[in-house]
Amino acid sequence: MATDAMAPITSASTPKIKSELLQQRVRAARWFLVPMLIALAIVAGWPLMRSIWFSFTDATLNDLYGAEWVGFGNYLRWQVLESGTVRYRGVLADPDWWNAVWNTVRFAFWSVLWETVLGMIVALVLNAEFRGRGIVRAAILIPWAIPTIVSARMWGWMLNDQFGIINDLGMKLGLLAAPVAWTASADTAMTAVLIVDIWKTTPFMALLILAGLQMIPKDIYEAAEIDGVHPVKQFFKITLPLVRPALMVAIIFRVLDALRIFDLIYVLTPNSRSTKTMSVLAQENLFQFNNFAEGSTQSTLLFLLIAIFTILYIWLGKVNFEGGDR
Amino acid sequence: MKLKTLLVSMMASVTLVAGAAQAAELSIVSGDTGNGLAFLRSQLDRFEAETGHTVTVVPMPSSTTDQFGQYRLWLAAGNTDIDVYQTDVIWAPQLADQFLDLTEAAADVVDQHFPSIIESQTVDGKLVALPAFTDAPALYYRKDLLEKYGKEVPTTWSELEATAKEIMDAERAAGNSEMWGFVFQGNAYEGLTCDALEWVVSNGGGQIVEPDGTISINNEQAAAAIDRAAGWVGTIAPEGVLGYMEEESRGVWQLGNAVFHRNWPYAYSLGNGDDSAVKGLFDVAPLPMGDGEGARSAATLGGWNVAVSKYSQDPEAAIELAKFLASADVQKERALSQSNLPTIEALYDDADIAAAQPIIPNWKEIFQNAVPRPSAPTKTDYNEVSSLFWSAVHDTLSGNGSAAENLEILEADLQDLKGDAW
Amino acid sequence: MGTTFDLWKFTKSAAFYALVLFIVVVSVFPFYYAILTSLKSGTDLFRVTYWPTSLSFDNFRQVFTQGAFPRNLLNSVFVATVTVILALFLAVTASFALSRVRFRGRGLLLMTILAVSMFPQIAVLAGLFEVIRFLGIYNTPWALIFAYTIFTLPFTVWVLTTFMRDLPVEIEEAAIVDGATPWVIITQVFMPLMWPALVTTGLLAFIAAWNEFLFALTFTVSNETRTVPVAIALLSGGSQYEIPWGIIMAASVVVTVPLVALVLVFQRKIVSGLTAGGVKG
Amino acid sequence: MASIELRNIRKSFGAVNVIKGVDLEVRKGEFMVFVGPSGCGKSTLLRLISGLEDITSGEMLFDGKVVNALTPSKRGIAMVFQSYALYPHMTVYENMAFGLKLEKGHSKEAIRQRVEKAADMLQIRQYLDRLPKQLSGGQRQRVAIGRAITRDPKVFLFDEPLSNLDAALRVATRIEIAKLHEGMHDVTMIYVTHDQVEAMTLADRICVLRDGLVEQVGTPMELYEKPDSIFVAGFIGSPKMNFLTGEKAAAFNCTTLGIRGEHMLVKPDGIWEGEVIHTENLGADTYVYLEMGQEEPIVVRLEGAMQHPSGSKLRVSPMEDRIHRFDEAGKPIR
Repeated sequence: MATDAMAPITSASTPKIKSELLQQRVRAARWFLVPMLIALAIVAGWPLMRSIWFSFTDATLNDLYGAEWVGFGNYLRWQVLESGTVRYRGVLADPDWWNAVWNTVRFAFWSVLWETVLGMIVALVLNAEFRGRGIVRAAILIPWAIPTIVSARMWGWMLNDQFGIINDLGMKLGLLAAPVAWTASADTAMTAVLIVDIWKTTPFMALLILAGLQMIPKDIYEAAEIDGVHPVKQFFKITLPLVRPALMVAIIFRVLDALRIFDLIYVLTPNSRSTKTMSVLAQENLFQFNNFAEGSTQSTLLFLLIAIFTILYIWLGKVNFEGGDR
Repeated sequence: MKLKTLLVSMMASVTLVAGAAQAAELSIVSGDTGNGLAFLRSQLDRFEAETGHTVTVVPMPSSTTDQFGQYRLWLAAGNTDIDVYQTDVIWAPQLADQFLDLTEAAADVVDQHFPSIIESQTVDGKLVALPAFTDAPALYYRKDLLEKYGKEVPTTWSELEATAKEIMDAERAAGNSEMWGFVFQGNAYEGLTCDALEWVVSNGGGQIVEPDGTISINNEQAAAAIDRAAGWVGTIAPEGVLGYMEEESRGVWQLGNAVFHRNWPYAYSLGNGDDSAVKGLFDVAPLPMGDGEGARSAATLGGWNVAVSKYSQDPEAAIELAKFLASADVQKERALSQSNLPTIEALYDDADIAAAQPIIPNWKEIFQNAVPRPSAPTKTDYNEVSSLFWSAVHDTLSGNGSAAENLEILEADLQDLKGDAW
Repeated sequence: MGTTFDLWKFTKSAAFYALVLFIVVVSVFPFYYAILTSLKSGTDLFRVTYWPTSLSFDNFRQVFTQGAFPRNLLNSVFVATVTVILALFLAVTASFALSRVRFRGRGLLLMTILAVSMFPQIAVLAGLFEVIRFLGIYNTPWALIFAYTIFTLPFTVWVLTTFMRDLPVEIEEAAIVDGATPWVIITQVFMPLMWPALVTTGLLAFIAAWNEFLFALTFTVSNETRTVPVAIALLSGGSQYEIPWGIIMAASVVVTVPLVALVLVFQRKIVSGLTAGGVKG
Repeated sequence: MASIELRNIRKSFGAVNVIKGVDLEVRKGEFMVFVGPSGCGKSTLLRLISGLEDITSGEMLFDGKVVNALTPSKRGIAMVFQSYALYPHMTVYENMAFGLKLEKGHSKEAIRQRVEKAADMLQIRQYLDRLPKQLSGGQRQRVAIGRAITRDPKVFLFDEPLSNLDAALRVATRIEIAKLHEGMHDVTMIYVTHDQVEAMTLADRICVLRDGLVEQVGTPMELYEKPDSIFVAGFIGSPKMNFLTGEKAAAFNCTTLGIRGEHMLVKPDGIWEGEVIHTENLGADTYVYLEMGQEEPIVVRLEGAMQHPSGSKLRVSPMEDRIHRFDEAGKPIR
């Protein structure tokens, strides 16, 4: 697919002359892209196709190779009972699935929103000149640096109602009247998961935004300073527009990650219905229950949902694909 | 001493004759933990010396969910790198297709084990795993507190409720504000299936799915049992119990903040550790029973087994290893050093064990009340059945609907899952 | 210090440092608490304290004696380093092609690469397992390095493409006039200009690879090939249900320290901001 | 040392034709300036010569050889960019040496000598160890020129090199470039600008471009004195040539009459009368703007400082031998 697409745009209008420079560049581009594409095709393409294929079969993990084609049955199938009522089955008719969709979307929205805002604040702070900046920069990366399985357990421990330090702290500071069983109660489980995810992932955002901030030429600010532009206005008129490309990419990847959230919830609140996301549900069906095909269906639907979201995002956010002059 | 060496060398030479030509390299995967792994290694060393095979241990995370997912994937892909698997009691029926039938190979030793355990590992007449040790929970109680308030060890749930409430209130009044009456495992996970199965069975409410495959859970006695448990949350048990697994409940217990505690035998030796606040202050008893028809004390059957992969490249040696790990010899060693409960009935009367681990003979009584989870009749669907069950129970405990309502839905869901047959 | 005390300025910088302090405390506190926990043992674990009560390095000793932790640490370093080098190498060249050479279907290609990031990792597990066994790299570090490209590559390609697109065209043209081939442009002109982006993405990819658990657990079956997150999950207490908090926290401290060191080493590069001068008047 | 020949060169970006068929010859050692309003295609033409941009059709010859497909470096060109385009991470020395390092076969010593020689020419030797960001704008532009010189090119291309500098630096650097050309008169130079003053002062010959086509090529004086079209006449020279139409033009048998401000005389019996609307006093000259019923005011350039209050009437006459007559098509009537 890639090699066909590689023909330079200009070649259509002039088949006869192709400059050495253009040829060199296109040839280089091809060589630069091929290894990456091969790597991705093997590491992602094949497994992806397998999963999608399984979603149209009755595969079980005990019998992967004897799976038979069932069409869209895993997605939606129906059965007309003798009384005439129609019974819908399949993932799309499963309330658990829609509950998971809702949890996932809710989680992704709030976590990315907070991470973006807090990440921006942290990045702006780190972009300022002050003493001990290096240490602070290392310090804020710590949450991101701790393996998820560990930080999830660590927070599970800290959020425990009896021996958790968060409850202890909350009570001592008078913020909580009684200890809260954060991860156990259906009302607070999502909050707990959000707190941990925001804590863990804000550094990722902050660092990407910081890299964007670093590429803004300083003299622009100097000029604004001389013109007496208020710092708040500077932020909205200069910083935000200039950091936007980096920010958009950071947000895309965060949202994609958030929509696929798995490990944190799997460790922190594995079975709580109020935090069960699509990935957790899919994992359960794929490996814990005997519903491999259903799990594949859920994975494929999750993929579709994310794809639709991404297309919308790119379309509405006007993310620039064709930038650059060459 | 001399005799033993002689015996070992004789055995070794015998097996050498048979196996010298093909000293196999085996690997066993185990989710066992610290001491358990060390013990396993020591036994494997013995096995290596006796047979000339070499065995590598592949340790796995102690989370049984992680283990199960991995094993399924490996087995599904026909992984030849693992010969022997350590399996939870509930896995055998779900993984039956991928394990070798050990009926013939183990014909000589099967009779030594508790029949109920052998049964739990038999699927469609195929013995898929040999039991290595068993497990059954008990009621931990504070001797000192019961004495202080002149109470007996409760034998029914109602007694437990009353005693717990009374002591808790009194202790709190005395300034011990963190005291609770009863802690158990109320998180939505496999552990809750175990706890709730005990409540239901002890109340004469059946075993969720009966051995013949009938779905029995939607009955009044079962609903009453679960409703009763729901009444504990926030009264004699902390709200947080809804998020507790074994360790959290043990934490509360071991800080001296609970009168009663439901847990597995492992909490016994830890509770008697030097840094424990309840060291020497507690004892164990069979779990209480409910009331009504068929009420009895019930303890969910736990325990671990060894199974041989269908994809093993040296199945004979692998079977040999499995048999070794399930043998009376190893089980005795295990009981002595790990205080794991043997699956061989005779070992409960063993003098050495009684001397070294006095708790084990006690547990025989508890074990006799053991109830298997419905993994055998539900076969490959067990995990989903269990998940549906614990969700229904957890909902009830959290106050989302009454037990009767939730069990009715559960019955319908199970019926869907079952279809024509499990 | 000026002769007059500027109250407004003082308040402003005081507020700024308060914010810095707050950010640091929130970031570090759980980690601090982990260290605190790692120094405790037994029933002490269940008691809330804010300051270290006892100093016992027993847990740290256990980390290094249980299993093959030092070996796992080395594996992690190897896997994460090679993953990052490979991802950056493939991504830098690919993003040059994607940001600087105009060809048909470029947008589609970028979308395709992004699509790889849209599939839940849990769902590719089974297929990936087949591929890895087919390639014969099962239970080697290469299996992990290979599998990790699934999340490091799309991410690095996208971020670097964005940054490379922002580099001035005239610098590239100057290099072309100087006779530089695309390879020379990438290595000698663009890469030095992209240090902040390279170090940042490299670091993020490194941490992602360093912390990955599920693939590592599935694609390795021996202590000698496993990485640190799996090793931590394998750290265990005396019995089945017992969770060895002290040891786990000690191990977490041990695995986090190299990352903090890495950040300290590279932090100059993260904020070098070289492009600011010289490109334009 | 190269002559450059362009034969019917066309360039289009997609559907947009930017260069619509240019024929041009640049002689060896010549200083050629491309001027024209923005969007006329002058920069594109330069980039086509450099090889940075692909030619859509036509032929480009260097010393008689077709170079259409050759890369910039193989054409033996060097280029100075508007934004200098220095490599920010390299010192001045490294910037200047980069091209030579990439060409195989130069010893380190040889590279050093060539860089230093170029640095001496431009008086930037003391900056060789600095980074571009430590230099002023003018110094940076000299480094950019130095980088081009070091490569010892056959053709030297300048793309509006002075437009980022302030007025004083612009004049100084302009003189420097002129001196440079004198010092290397076997090197062909092509220089793009929109500023006709730069064009007039630097060029051996000027090529005026308009809308993708060559309007006229000639020496500055040829263009000044014999413009081939109203467009060229209006573009070259400062102040801009005055154009008169209607009766005033008809009196000279043409559609449009062009007359430069410096070619008008103020005299009481001048044939045209106008009202002074504005006066610009430049010290040496004075520009007087007259309203004469034409589209734009007529500018008269007078020597010395003169005072003509706004609102006063002034009579002027064109110098008869300096008038430019154009027909309906805008072509000169000679």
